[in-house]
Amino acid sequence: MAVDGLDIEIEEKTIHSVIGPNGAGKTTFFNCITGFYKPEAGEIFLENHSLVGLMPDRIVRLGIARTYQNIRLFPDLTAIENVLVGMHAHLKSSYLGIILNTPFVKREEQEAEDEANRLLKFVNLETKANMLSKHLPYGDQRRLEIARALATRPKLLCLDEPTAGMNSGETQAMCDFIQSLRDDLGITIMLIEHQMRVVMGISEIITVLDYGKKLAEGTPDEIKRNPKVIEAYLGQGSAAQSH
Amino acid sequence: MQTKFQRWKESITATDIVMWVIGFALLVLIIFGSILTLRAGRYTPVQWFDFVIYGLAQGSIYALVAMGYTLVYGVLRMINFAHSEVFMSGPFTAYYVAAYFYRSSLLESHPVICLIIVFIVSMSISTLIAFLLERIAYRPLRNAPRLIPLITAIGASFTLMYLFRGLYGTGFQAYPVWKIFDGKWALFQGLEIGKMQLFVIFAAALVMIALYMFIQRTRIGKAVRSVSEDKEAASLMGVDIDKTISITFIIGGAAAGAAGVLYALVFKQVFFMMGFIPGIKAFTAAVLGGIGNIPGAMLGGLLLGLLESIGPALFLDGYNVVAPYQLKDAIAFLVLVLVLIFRPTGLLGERLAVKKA
Amino acid sequence: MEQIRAIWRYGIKVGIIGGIVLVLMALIGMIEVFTQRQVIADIISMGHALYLAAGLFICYMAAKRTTPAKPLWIISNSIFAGLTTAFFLVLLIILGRNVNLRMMFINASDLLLNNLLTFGVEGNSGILLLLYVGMFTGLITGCFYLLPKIVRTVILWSLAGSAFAGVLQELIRPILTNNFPDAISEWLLTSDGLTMRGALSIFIFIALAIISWSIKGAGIKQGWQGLPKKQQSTWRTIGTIILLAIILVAPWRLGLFMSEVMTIVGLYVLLGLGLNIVVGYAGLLDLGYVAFFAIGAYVTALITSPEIMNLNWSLWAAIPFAIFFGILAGVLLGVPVLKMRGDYLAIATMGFGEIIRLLVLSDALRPFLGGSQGIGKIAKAQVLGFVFKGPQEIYYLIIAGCILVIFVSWRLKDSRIGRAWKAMREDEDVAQAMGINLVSNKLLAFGTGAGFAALSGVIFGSKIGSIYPHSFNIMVSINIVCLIIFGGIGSIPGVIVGAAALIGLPELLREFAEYRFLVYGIALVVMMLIRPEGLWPEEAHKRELHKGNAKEAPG
Amino acid sequence: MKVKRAATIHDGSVYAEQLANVFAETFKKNGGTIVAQEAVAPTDTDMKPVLTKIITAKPEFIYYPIFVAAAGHITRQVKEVSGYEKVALMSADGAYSVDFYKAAGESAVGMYHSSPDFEAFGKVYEDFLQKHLKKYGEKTLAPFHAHAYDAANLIFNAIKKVAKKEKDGTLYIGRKALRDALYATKNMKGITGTINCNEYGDCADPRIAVYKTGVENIKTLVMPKKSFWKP
Repeated sequence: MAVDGLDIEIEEKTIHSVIGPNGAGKTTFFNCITGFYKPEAGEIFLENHSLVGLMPDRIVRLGIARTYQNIRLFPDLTAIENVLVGMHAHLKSSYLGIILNTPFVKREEQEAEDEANRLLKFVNLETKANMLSKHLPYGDQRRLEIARALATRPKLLCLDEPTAGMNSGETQAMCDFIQSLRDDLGITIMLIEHQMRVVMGISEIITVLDYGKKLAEGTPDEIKRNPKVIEAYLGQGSAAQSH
Repeated sequence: MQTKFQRWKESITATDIVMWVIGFALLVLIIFGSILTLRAGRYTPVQWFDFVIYGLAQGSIYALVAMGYTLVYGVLRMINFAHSEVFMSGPFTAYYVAAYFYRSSLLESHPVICLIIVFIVSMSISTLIAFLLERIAYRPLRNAPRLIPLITAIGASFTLMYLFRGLYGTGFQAYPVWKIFDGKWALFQGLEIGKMQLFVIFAAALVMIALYMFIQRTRIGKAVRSVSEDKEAASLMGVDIDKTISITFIIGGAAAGAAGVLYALVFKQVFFMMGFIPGIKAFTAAVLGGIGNIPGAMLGGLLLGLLESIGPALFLDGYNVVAPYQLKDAIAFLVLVLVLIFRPTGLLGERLAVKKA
Repeated sequence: MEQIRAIWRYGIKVGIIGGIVLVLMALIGMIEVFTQRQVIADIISMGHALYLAAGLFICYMAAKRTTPAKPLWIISNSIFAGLTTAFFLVLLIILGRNVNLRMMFINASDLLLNNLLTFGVEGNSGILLLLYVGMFTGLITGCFYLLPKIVRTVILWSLAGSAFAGVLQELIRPILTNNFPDAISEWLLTSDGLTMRGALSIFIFIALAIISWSIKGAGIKQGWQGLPKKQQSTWRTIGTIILLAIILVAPWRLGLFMSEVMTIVGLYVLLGLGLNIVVGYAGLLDLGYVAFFAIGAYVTALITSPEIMNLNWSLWAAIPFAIFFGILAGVLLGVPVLKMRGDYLAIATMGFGEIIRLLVLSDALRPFLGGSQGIGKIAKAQVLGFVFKGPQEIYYLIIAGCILVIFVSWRLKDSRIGRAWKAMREDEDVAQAMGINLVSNKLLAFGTGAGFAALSGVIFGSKIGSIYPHSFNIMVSINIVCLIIFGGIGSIPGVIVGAAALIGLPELLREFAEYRFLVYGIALVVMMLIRPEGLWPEEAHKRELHKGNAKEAPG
Repeated sequence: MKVKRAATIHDGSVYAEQLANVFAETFKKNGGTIVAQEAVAPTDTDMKPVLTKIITAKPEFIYYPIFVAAAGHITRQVKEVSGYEKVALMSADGAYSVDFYKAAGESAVGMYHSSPDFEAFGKVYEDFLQKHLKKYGEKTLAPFHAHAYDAANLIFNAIKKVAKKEKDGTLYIGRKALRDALYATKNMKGITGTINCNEYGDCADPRIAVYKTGVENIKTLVMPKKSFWKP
């Protein structure tokens, strides 16, 4: 069992980080929230709406979007197409309407394209809109993935290690970017991270996981001082042996 | 707190229900048909036994060919469509050796030695073709999108089929008869089993067990398994990927060559298109068992053979359907689809499914 | 030492492969059969042209492979390649003299071994001649390789053009005689091949065209891009109108045979566009696609034919029913395979296709579906007394169908639904996580594809007049998958080009029917090896290549 | 022949199914019963299950007018299924060739074939065989040859009547005109006899005979000369 007895509450418009050693069940936790795994017991609510048992596409429509630890863009689609796919759920064009090219469809497509371009501009990719996403540089791919997630108009955005594989300059840029997401767009952000510096720098609340259980929760300062966390991170080996 | 049952109930979608209804209806039809047939009592127990033996003999040939599909699928994740031509090429070439033995009456005097030589020729030709196939047609496409190697494989299949047609002509060549396989062995209570069927089942089982042991026990086999688990990790551990993939093709080719001779011994005819139908059947068998899984290929092959042999008589005869054996392939495919509906990764294909998710 | 070995090793390596290929080509009878057709009347036959072309290609490859690319070494390698190849053929000839090869290789005739392979000279002097020819081929090719690139391109294309004209003379002749004064066709063609002057004039014409394009081409392109948008679009409209006009008059200017070929290609374009939605857009590998084609044809037959249900409706009435049942079948067959992926999906759909065919064929359902006798007397379409009966008339029905289907595919392609399909093709899980409902979008893809196939089935039934289960076997599905990928997966013009190349060309070369599938197979393999994106790839890739090249950075 | 219970097998081709049905009707008219009507695919190889199924109906006679490959499989495998010791086998001209003898081997001894009556063809046919032997250096392969030859001539004659040559060298052959011309053929001297066509387009001189294969036929790979039964 990867995650067990976890109880987390996420405040609106916060940046909430989930940290923990390797195999602590962070990504599994994400997969449960976004509907890829079905928890055997327990409840997940978004604004009083139960998410358990819903298909991932329903959950996205309710307002939870995510990115992936190892980037998963649509490699053979262009950057703008990637973003447009993210908008899928909000577009209303019907099959017949598309074929007949009704004025409604025309207008909606135009608006969608404008919004996609706005989002690309927001992540500084407006000049690369027509490049295939597989040909984008790594950092661009990370940002494009976030833009795609934003296109679903989420209330809660789950970022799975957005700074993995980045150097310190890029990491800093990404941190600023995440903060601007919350500040400018008012989106609640949940973050899985490995790099303590990132976590401590930008999050308001941190939850520490270990062996699928919640070890501690609190502000960065509280977490830094928490002895259990220190043991889990430093004394990982000894802790494992004692089990 | 909800119980597991409630959760399960919630996660069911409309399509699931439709599928269960369809599947259940088909199952009821099948079972009801079987009961009708059995109650009609047209077939004696001896005949049922015969059906099983015929099915097993045919199925073990399918299983051997299916091994090739499954092995290649394991390491390359591609349908080696041209495997049916690997199956055809060996026995077709070995026909000329067998015909020579027959003309020079060596076949009369040393049947066993001749048989072994025919096996060796067939297996080496099939192996060679499989090896060349991988080198020329598949290796350059190792990292191409999934559909590209499929098309190459179809193209290679056509090329090989019509190359052999050009070389050896369009006619049916009749394999000589090995007198040692004529006749039957009586078991108890009137049951008897054809020597040929017994030999085919036995030989196929032997080859399969040998290959399975080879894959499970030897160093090379371990390399093959590691490549099919995770190519990158295997290459980091010092496994030579190219060599291992070549070996996989060679093993699959050898199995197909052996299967081809067994096929030629049973059915006595070889011609350039003989691979096509058994190839499709064997691939179906591999999928039925769970592609990528070696015991799955064996199970799938035997099951498919049995279905083809027993299915029409058991399921359809009770309804007095006209010409039920015309529908034997339809039954086989129907069962395949049913299996895939309830186990989308085949009978033994769990492992792969978990990895892909 | 290593340096000196380079003088011959590449030549011999390539020569061995080339020798084996040529020996196989001789043994499968290709050379013998093709010598019956003249490329240039009384000068060179197709068999010998092919034989020499293969030799030239081998020597060229040897020259290309030579690593220290010094002129002398290139020529010597090329000569070695020619000699080695010839040596293999000599071995074959000597073997054929001592052993009766026909016991095994039915095409190893005396004529082939002792006359054709040695250019008509028999006996030992023939063997000598063969070696000389090998050497000279090598020498010429080696020298040719050293020429500047532009000269090589010009010569190669011009040669290929002349050869192509020689091979396709049956096609060219009616086009010329129907549309131009007789003098032109008499200048170019005799009754069995190009004339020498014809071949030369084609050669010179193509050479001039290539040279002038290489000088002026860039300028023309720039001029086009420099034109204002409005002018560009007017020119485009004019171009489209001209194209349409050509398409409309084509069957009457090209004759019956070509119209027949075009209708067949058109049917496959319809089928291809349908499967393109399922495989190309949505990434669902469907090997049972022919089932929907069959359903369309059978519904049409049942409704319009007097033979089984005796409804005798008109074909127009049948079309909506056929399409409806096609879509219904697409959705119904789509439901069970929703959860399957990749190759499981492929094999399950193939199973469905076969089940449909076997049911239609079966004696059990014969009273309802006609069994192996099929259903005959299917109605022809009629508009105001104009009957779509022969290939030249059916052609318009197909063109209308194609235009409709192209329009629908094109509308869907860059729409919300098309993007959802493409996202599913790329990554199903992520697509779902982006709010795409997999069930409805997959069923939409299956339904659309099936609808196109059913429409194609209607036209097919009406064209043939009677349908048999044998017309709907799995090879049809496989052919369609091949033509989609050959043309460029996901691309609408790609489907048309793919159908023309894989269905149309072999029809035109029917005389060589024996080698049709061999060439088809080799073409598939070679194409996937050298140009896996297809003949006319999807637009996004091209657009990207234009804009992205400069900025491209490693991922 | 004194058989009362017969079974038929066809392979889903128009040719085989028609023959099987015509046989069944005639057989029933003459007081026999058709105990089983089965079908296989031309590509099938394992016929033992279907043969086992048929034997449960206890036929005394099996008619399978199918082609060389599948007919060869059936003929061989009949010997491997118990219950067939006394059942007579009969195929039609689709499998009446040397190739079939190769495919079926010694199992074909004693089986019957319905085929065009070669003896009735007479002198013209002998001449044709001689010409063929001279031209191609081998004997004719299938029993269709005589009919194919006649059919080709039939069509050539009809085409000559209706074809119009256009200026580009293309031959335009009106489909309906051709059919009418074909169906109107009367008294053409072919090698299979005098050919008359009726308004349905049935053209042959319907003389069918039954041949029986003996041991020496298989050994020498020569088709039987004398017919076993003639109308």
